[in-house]
Amino acid sequence: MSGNPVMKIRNLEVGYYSENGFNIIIHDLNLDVNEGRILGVAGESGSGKSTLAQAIYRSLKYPGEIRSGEIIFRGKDLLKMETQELRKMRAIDISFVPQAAMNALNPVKKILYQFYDVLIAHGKDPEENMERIRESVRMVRLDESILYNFPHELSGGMKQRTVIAMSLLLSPKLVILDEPTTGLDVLVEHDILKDIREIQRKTNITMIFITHDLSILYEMSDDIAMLYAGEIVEKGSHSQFLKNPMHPYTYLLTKSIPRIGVKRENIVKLKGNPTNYDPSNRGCQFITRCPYSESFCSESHPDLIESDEDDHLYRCMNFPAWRKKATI
Amino acid sequence: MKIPVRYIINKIFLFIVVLFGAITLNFVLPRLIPGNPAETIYQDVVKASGGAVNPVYLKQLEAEYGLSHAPLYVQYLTYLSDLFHGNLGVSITYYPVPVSTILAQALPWTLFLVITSISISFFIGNRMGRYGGINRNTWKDLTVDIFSMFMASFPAFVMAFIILDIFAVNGKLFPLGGAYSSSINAGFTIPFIISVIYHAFLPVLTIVLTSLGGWTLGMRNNIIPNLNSDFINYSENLGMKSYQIKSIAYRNAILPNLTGFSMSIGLSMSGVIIEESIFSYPGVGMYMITAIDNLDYPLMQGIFLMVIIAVLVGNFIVDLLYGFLDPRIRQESG
Amino acid sequence: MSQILRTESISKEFMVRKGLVTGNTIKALNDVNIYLEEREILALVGASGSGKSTLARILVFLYRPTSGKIFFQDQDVTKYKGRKLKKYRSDVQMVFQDPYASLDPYHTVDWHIRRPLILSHYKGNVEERIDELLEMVRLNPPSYYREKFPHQISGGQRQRVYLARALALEPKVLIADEPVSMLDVSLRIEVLDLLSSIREKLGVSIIYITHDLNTVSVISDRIYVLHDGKVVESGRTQDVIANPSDSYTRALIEAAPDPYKRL
Amino acid sequence: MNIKDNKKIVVAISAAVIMILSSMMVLAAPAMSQNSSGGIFANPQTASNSNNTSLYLSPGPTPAFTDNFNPFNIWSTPAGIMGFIYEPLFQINTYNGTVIPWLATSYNFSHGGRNLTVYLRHNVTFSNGEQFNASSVVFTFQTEKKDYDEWGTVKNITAINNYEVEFNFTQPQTQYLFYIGSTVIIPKNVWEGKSNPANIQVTDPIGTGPYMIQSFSPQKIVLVKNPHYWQPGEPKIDHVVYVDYTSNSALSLALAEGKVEWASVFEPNVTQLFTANDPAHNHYWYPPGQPVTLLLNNLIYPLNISYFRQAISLAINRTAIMNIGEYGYERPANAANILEQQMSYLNASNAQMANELAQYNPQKALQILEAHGFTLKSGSLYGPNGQKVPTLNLMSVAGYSDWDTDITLIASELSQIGISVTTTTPTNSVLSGDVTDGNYTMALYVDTGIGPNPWYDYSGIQGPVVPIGQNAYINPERWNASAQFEKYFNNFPSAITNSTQEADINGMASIMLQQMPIIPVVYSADWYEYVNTTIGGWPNAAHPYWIPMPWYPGPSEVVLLHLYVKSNAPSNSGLTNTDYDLIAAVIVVAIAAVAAVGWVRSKKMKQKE
Amino acid sequence: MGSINHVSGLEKIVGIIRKTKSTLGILFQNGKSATGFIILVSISIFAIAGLFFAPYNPDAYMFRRSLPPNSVNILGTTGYGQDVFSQLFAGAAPTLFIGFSVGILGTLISVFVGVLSGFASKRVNDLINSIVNIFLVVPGVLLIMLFGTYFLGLKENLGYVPTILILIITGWAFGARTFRSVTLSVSKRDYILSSVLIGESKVSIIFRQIIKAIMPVIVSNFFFTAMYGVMGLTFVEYLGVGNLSQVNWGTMLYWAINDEAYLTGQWWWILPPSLMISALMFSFILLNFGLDEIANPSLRIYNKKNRKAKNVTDTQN
Repeated sequence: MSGNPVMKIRNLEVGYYSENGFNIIIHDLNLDVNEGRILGVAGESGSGKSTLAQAIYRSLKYPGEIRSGEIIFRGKDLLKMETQELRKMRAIDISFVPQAAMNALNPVKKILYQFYDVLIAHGKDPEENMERIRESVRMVRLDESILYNFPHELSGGMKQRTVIAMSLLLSPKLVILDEPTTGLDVLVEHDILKDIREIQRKTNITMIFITHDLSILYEMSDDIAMLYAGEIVEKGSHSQFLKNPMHPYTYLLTKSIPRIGVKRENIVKLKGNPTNYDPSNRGCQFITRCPYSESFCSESHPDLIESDEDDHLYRCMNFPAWRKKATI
Repeated sequence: MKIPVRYIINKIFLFIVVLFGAITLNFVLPRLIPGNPAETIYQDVVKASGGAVNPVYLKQLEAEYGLSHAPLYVQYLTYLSDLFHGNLGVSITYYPVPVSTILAQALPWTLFLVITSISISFFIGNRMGRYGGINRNTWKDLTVDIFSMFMASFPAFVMAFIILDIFAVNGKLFPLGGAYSSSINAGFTIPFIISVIYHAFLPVLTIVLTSLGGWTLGMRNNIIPNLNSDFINYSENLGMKSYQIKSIAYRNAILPNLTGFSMSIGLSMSGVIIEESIFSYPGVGMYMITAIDNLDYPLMQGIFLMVIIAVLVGNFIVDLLYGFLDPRIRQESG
Repeated sequence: MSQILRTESISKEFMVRKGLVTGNTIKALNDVNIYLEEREILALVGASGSGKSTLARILVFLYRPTSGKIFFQDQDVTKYKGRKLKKYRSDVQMVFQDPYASLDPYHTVDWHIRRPLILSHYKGNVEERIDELLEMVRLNPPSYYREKFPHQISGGQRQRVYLARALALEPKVLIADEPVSMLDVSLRIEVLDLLSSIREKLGVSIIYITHDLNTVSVISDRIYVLHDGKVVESGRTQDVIANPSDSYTRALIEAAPDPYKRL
Repeated sequence: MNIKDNKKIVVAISAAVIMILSSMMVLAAPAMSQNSSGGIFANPQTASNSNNTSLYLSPGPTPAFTDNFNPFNIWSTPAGIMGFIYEPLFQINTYNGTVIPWLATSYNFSHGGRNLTVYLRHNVTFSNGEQFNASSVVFTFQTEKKDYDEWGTVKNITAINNYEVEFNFTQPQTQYLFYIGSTVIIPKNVWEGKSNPANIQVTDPIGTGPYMIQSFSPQKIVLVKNPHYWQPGEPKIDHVVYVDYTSNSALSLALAEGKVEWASVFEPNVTQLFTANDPAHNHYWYPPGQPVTLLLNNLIYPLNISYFRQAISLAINRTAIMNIGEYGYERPANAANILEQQMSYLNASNAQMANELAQYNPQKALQILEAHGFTLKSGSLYGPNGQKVPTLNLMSVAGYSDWDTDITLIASELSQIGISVTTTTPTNSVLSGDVTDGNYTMALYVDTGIGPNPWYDYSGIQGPVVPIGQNAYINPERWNASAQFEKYFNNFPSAITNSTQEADINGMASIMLQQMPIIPVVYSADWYEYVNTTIGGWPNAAHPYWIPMPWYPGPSEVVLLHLYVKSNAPSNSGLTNTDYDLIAAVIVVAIAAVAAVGWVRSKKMKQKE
Repeated sequence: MGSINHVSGLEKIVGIIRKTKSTLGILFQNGKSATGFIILVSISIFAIAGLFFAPYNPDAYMFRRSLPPNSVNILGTTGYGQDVFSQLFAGAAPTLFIGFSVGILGTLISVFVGVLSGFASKRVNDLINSIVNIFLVVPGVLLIMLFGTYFLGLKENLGYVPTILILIITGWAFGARTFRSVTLSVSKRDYILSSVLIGESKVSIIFRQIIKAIMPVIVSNFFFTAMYGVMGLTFVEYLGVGNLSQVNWGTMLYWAINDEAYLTGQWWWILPPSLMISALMFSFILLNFGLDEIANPSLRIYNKKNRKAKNVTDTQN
């Protein structure tokens, strides 16, 4: 089941400057992205998922800063690259579909010329690559006529599709999708997600899919990394997550999702609020919300443990003990 | 290309409303000013002729100058109908020259100064703001900021005097005043054009310097959010070159600055009116001061009206341009 | 059970003004007839643009309907103004979608709950009542939350503060416009549960407006599906979800995300 | 079609249109107002040919010249130019009464001053070739009498023959010679049959004067000499160029550089800025003119008391006002309200009193007041009735900065004798309106008439006492002049001999000094600067042959005809206009070059990246 | 624990002090606003001191004319023989007074009109909007001349009242426009709708909520208008329609220019008031700029190096 990792993240530490000093958002993060699969990164507010997306793409801006770590992509550390080198990689090797796609397009330029700009930026002649543009637009199931429109003349879904087409224009190897459907209508969202999945199957692009909406994440992803308070608390495949969750957070969160046909009484209520990474907490970051915590949970910080299952990691010192208390 | 018809209609309507308001204001304001110009002149005449003037002459003067004792609403209607017929009346100070003749002489020079200086300061200011914004929080930005803040905070007319002193009085590089050299005759000839540009240099320089700051700071503050905007981030994420990114941010930041452009026409007009008296430029500024000194209602109103119309038309043109430049507005024609 | 709130052929047109002279009208609602029974949780479901939020706003008279009538407790309230409108609004309260926008950032939690009490001339002990309301929305201890400003508490807590504010007027009907769509997954069920318990404890009727059929199935008794300003389907929640008769409803059900499903 | 380019074109076109429109407007403006034939593309004519001599003059700051040379509005801008085009019968020096026969050769009063016969000059033609003779003169005066109700006491104007005109007065009127003699004569053929002639805009003036309009623009008027001028060998200067300067300082600077050779401008630092620049050639002469007076409302207590007014006069430090407010240019005035040049009219006792009352002497002022029961208690003056003297208001005109300084000085000086004074500075028209209406207490003002002898000076201060609230165009101080004063005043015009005239003047002066209805403060200075690098013959303090200001239509012609081109004129050391044009061309080209280079560089930079 | 409605006087004062402290804290967070604040406070102290300690009577013509700076007259004398430093010193207070009066009153009017139109019916809103537009379009200098002439014509000595009035008349419209759009956007926010739903009156909403929400804009507008007031004062005086008998930096410039001080090299007369005005304006701009950065996080920066160092020590402890 495991593929060879196209990207390896090692000991990544990211945070933001604020009035109170440097706030760590992502703490000591290690992650492999397997080729040809969709890696879903899930997390609630404060988990650092968007920061992670930007850090991976090195698009994090001040006051955000990557403190330390390595991001190895095809044998090279992205964090050590010069900006020009990095720029040349973008859209060609790694691409990005942003979170607020509504505003991701330049409002004063027609779509076609925005495609042109991408080509020009990478030294390609726009006129010669016209067919390529058309193709990528067709790929996201848009009519070619949108090329001659301004962004504001398109609906939200069309804009999002345009952005996806633009990000995939130069056939990148890895695409990072940061909440690509947030804010869209349910039906549109559903369609776009289906299309993304379709494109991925066809082209076998590796994707990192980031969202706060757990149901969607589960629907889309082959592999899942669950973030909580800036740390990966569990990483595994889709089925491993559903069938054999090894971290209480994963388990409880999955159970808290309202679903058609599930009675309210059967939906788990997770106490407390999602939190940011708290450096003063020397124990488990989830301890404040964990119903299964033991006294040792607060004494030391749990490491990411490899389970006996293939490529399934978790960060809990109380596993499998807690599972006995939980009724699956 | 689509034409934003509704936008234009909207703007025309606004133009008319504001124009009408300004016309009314124009009627009311000079009438607030106490004093009677005919009396002042009559008094001088009486004194000069040792009292040998018939008092009927005063009435005659009043009639000649179009001063009326009719009820205010009648005066207002007369005023409107005269205006409608393009009749701005006869100047009292320069009797019997029609106000329109004086305006035809003076207004073009003022407009020339205004348009030239606004265009230049808009261009340079935006470029400077772009430079500061792109290099924000560096010493380059700080230099640009402090320079423009200082320029914006220095009294404009003092600046004018200092520039005049440096370049014309002591430096003797530029002429002391006037619109063109007195040895050249007006006409569409190269020496004349060069002379006009040369004479306009110092006034334009002063207005540009003093109005630069606003543009620079405005542009800087516009471009910074734009540089952090989603579409810039996305452009960076697509690996665009820095000049592409700068130009995208600039294009987007310049649109809101363009609305400031229309407002600055009025402001520049104010500046120009003051600069004109300092640089002896033959625009409406000096006429305005003379008109007020002599209670020359017709001239005052004529200048006021023409300046307002010029500003309004300027606004209108900028608004239209904005409509064409911003696709979000242009779209509304659909 | 009797009908507490009822609409009769509500339509709403918006003038989208594009110039001073011209404009387009957009029909946001077209001949909508719904009713709400006492102690009922009613779901209004639809995608964006279906008119569900417009309907909610019409029901609290943030908009006036273009035509049609609204009956509250069998009284025609459509033309209410001034005092009567105020009274009506204290009976029909609304909860907004975005908890980050519905509380005034410059005032404390205490203020937010105190104001409706003062405005409705609350007879009892205001301080106690505030504590009581905060406890009712499960913000314990109340004294901890009272002096907090909105930015000092989380989204779920804000939404609960807002509920307390709405409940301070002791409304008979609560209109909740997507109250959980902006919340984190782990907090959603908490708020839904709270709504449900409010209905049970206080006997408040609730109109729950959402695009998310998952939550609808969890909480509501009855459902109206809106599409392009029209009611396309209605009935008991289980029935509709189990046997959708309209294609639009089916699409909505199909699009409702399910973690156990794969795309 | 490339849509992107399309938009750029729109921007470019609109920018270009705006620029072109504005430049067209600029270019069209002078063309529109230029009356010389030819449109915008007309061949430019060189106004100042280097072979010819030109006199550059500026009558004072004005926004621009207007293209109207109507002889009925002789004072309208550009001031003074009318005197070069139109001429009067006599040139009369208002300083000292000297009369030069001009278009007339002589005059004669008869019937005890009831008849004036004027003998006209032969062989004078108007610039359109029309002969100057009695018909033009009669036409001129009759038009004025008919249309403007002037010449109230003139009964008839008749031509005795072609070169003799007789004026009939209803009463003896020797002083009308000044008004009649100063009136410019217009050609009958040109003006005949025109109703309301003052309302006509005259762009092509026809007169008998030494110069004619060659070209007009709002910034510059060029006059060329009239080849058929009646005075042989005159004028000696080929061109007179009126140059427009819009402000005092601009004109001052132009003067300092010799770009203007004759001007009348107030310069606060004339020695430093003007004469120091070229002491050999830059000169000024500020002869004293009409007195600036402290106008007192004679109907208001305590200003209705004559000794109180005298005390005020004594309390004013005229030297301080001269030095601080008037930059040392305006000399203290005598108390008799008579021009400095006309002081010889006064007898010894009057002259002494006029000087004494104008001397700063606050002690004496207090003595006078205390002698009449006024008391000074803790800095405030109390009247004989024991009540505090009311606070008085003193006005001057906003923007007349020297006067504004003067009134603060006067206020502080009066406070030394216990009179508290507030100051306000309304606009000119408001002030004159208020003065006319009597709606004031004190004001700094010029209240005297202009004329060749003191009778004119007094003409402004006498007359009926008009109650406050009604218009008084003369006697605005509302002085109830004694019957004796009126008698002297009315007797003067019928007096033929000098001795009777002097007796009348001294009679009036004596009453004036006793009563001091108004208080002369300083003589206003008649600003006059000249540069004698190339042109000589200027009037100055050493040779004060005539009134020197270029804005004064009659006198300026007299001065102009005295001017001549110096034979060994040194070359102008300063930058000439041609130099400026050269610099201009260089600068414009340099700016264009820098811009072009910058543009090309930025293009290249972009391509490189 | 007392609720906020029943705080004692002392607590209130403590609260105010704390609030002031935190406001100042905000000001000092930002280098620009801190500099601006320090300049403004220094000028204010200078102005207050000038009311009491001017070395000579600023009006009195008691020295030789046009003396360059020397030991007696540290900034020399005017062309009329007055002491320049005394004028500068004594003229500071009126200048500041006019700036602040125009700032406060102008802002009040702008807020009133802007908030009113933001809340009024469409028709009233349109009407107010056109009036505001007219005032925005008409060049201020023309209005200054006309109104100035009008007030001169009144000839009553009203001190600085006419000047302040003229500047308010010509300076309120810009703020009104800003407040109108800000109010329109604030009044559409959910929390305002919420207050409408619970039955708050419009007045209560405006005073309890809108004003608080637009406070940063009000403060910024105050600085802007005060700036206009000071700059406008110089224009009013330059055009000669102000009250020239009083000493302030505007009249100083008027007299200096009137005496052609710039041509005769009397820099000690013309530069001090210019630079003081410039410094005052500069402080307003800096404050405005800094406040803008405080209110608008996208403009904000944190001192990277210091924070880093501090953070390191924090973790070491």
